[in-house]
Amino acid sequence: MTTVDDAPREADHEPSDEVAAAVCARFPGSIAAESHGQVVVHVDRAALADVARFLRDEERFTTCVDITAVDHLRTAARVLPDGVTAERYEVVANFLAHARNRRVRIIAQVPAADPVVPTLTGVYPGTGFPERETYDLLGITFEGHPDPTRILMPDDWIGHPLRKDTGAARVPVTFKGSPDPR
Amino acid sequence: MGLDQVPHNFLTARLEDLVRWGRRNSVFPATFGLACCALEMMATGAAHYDLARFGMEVFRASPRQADLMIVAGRVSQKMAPVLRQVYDQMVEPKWVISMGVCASSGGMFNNYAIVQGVDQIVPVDVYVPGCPPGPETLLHGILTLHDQIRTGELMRRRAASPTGGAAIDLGAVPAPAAS
Amino acid sequence: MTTAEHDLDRLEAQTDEGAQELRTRSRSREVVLAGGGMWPEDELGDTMIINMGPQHPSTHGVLRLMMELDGEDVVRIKPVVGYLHTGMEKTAEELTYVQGTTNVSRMDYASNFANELVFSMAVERLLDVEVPPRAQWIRMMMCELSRMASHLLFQATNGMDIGAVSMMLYGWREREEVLRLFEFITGLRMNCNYIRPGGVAADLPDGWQERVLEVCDTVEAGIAEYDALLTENPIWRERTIGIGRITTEECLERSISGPILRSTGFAWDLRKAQPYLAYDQVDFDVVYTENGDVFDRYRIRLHEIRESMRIVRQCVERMPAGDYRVQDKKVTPPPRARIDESMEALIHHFKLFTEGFKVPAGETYVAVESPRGELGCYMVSDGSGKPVRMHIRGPSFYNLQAIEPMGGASLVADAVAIVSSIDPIMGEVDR
Amino acid sequence: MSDYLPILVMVGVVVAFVLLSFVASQLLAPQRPHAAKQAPYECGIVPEQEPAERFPVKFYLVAMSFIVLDVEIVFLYPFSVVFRDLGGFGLVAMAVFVLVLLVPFAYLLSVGALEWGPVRRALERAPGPVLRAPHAVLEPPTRAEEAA
Repeated sequence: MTTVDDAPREADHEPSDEVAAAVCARFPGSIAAESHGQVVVHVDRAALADVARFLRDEERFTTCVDITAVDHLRTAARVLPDGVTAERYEVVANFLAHARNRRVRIIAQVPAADPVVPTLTGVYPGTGFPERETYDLLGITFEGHPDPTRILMPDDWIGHPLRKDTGAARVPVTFKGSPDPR
Repeated sequence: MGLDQVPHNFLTARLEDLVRWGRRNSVFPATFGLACCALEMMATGAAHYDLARFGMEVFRASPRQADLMIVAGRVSQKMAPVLRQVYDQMVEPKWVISMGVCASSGGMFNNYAIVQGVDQIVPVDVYVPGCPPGPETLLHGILTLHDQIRTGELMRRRAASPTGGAAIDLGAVPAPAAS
Repeated sequence: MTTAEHDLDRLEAQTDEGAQELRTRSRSREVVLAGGGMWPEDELGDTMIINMGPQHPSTHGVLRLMMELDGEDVVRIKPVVGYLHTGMEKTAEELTYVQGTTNVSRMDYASNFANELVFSMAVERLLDVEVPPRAQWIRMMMCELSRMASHLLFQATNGMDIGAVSMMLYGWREREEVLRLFEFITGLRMNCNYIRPGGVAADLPDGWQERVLEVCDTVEAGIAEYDALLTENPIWRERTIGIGRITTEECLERSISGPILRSTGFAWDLRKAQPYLAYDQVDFDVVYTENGDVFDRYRIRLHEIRESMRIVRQCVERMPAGDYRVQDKKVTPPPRARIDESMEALIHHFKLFTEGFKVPAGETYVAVESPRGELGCYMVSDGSGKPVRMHIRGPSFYNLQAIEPMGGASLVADAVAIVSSIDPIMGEVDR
Repeated sequence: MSDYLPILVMVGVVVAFVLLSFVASQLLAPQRPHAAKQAPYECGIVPEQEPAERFPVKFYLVAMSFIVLDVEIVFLYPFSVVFRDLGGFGLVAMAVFVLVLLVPFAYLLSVGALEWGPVRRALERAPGPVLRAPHAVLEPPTRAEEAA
């Protein structure tokens, strides 16, 4: 049964979850939150690789399940714990600890001015492909990535399609009353 | 002296019918499965809806041995040059079936990544609707192509194009001349 | 921003991958021939780069493998993907939540129900909506049936890639039965859009129990045939045992999941570890093996079909009654009959299908066990009718990274067997 | 002359078929030469670096040994048709012929020419049984020994 989770509570001062507490203790700038029953920790983007190494070595998080980014240029309402400066981009990394059978989500705010985040391929080699995809579609460069090239778009493609300011390049369809390209 | 120069009269009519009949019954498709339509294309080739009954015995992998390219699935921007290259490398005479709405017109993905209709790249003979088209729909499309081969005139329909491939400018597709 | 229109000279442009090209690098020859005898050791000529490219019968779609070959030995393999990139995540941001499942269903087109399930569960978690038990059991049954269909497709293409071409016909013979069952229940053979946020599209047609049990018996007979044909076949064992070996540590650090991870001895299955739907109320086994080679992955998928059949049979016996969609006004449109009678129902129906229902702001990550591994959906909503961001974590996208540890120092024919044992679906890789 | 007729007829049919197929394809197929048709087929990719001319010598040596052994088999065919009439003498002659060619075959085997591809892992683990876990397994297996 999918359990009914309570509404996202504001993060009280010391996080209830032990992993979040450990991360907050180890990395002072990070703030823990809880979203629909899942533990989320907002960390400073420079410390992303160190947080990942900490999770892998001390907290036995065996796998970085997914790395992606979100462009909040046109987001109407955003749920952010207080104390986190809302930037345009958010890099989101999900981790899974098989032995402890639990997940944690690390979110780092990335300013639009210089969208650079340290790479996690040193800690988890499995993040090579998703980081290339995030660079390719959203333009967030992962410094230290062994092969920082495009993965999905043709190599001579200009621009990053998933950014909110890039239109969907909808080709005007020729039937009457076709939706105008938003 | 290819068959183009053969005068079109009652002496050569039987020869053309023989050639058309031969071509119609031995069309070999090239495996050009891209996305979900590829699974339905393989299902059409498999036991239940056997394509071999119509002379399409086997899906040839290399374009050198294929007459028909079934574009099964959505064609992305990165795949367009590859599709054009494989089409150019196919031997004459060659036909193209655009299988599924994504190949025919970009389908539900009207965005930056999908070529809105494969007829921008290669001249298409038969468009098969559906997403994905069931094996029966594809078979109907293939039989329509067979009729086209059987009744259409032999050579002259395809204007020789500068790029060598039999590119049609879509405006003036001459009606098939009565043989 | 280059507009997407397609001019002919771009077509003439080289199809090479620019920065992603594989460059040969000469290296000393450390591959020792078995005999170790006086076979003439030529100094290493420059190796050859060939493309097992986008249009190739054995790459399961448009995967391109750039291989550096030294004679028959594969020195390096580099997968190049992106040939089926459809911009689905951009399209998802333009579709309402009601329309979202049609888009997502076309990602992993071998098992469509898993994608629709993960999208619907993400939306339901954001809405904090509870799906009635009958809908949960219908969803579980459909997901297990699509797992059977997907593994039958694997048996067909895996057999053909390694040389047993007759497997292609056998595999499709059984898969056709399952597809016809999907057509009977949902109306479409593939991309059914049957699992939607709030429940399922329609109730099960009457007489479905016999049809489902009939399909299970047919598939069971088919599986026994494959087992007899392949598992003891010496040629099959010679081509698959010991090929493409991978260890649990290599899998975990590359976030590889599903049958590949289970073939290395670690029986990790999300349906058991983090149960969703009603998987904790049905009993089934997680199948796993020890060696982590191509032969093990073939056997795992063969036995997983049997496990899925066990679950489907339990679903047929214990399918609860009740309504198949959540009766919450803001998610489910009113039933068709009510629309003729009351004006509000008509307005409600119209608003639901034009602007879609509003999902409160928030973000969540939901993961389910698809036939290829952990299929996750990360969704961010901002209170409007359309998601801000919908990212699907496709298992094949990560499993493709297993080619490098598996593929080193093998033959070209082994590389084909290895790619086939990873069973990537390119729609899910390129999204 | 009469017993040579079948061979002549066969040769005639072969030549006729070859000529017919060439002439027919010249006549019937539309001629549209195109650069791509001459280019090597690289799964749809336009190869910008020419394929390496120098093939590894291994191919050449295996081709040579194949030709030697294949021709030997070709000689066995006519022998098999008439070996009854030849009697003891034919048997001895063919035995000497086969033995002479056995020596190079033995050499090839000993040198490992027919062992193809990189050295297989010596420790070939036999495939274990298919195991089943009715309950959730959370601990990844810790394997003490690791295959070489």
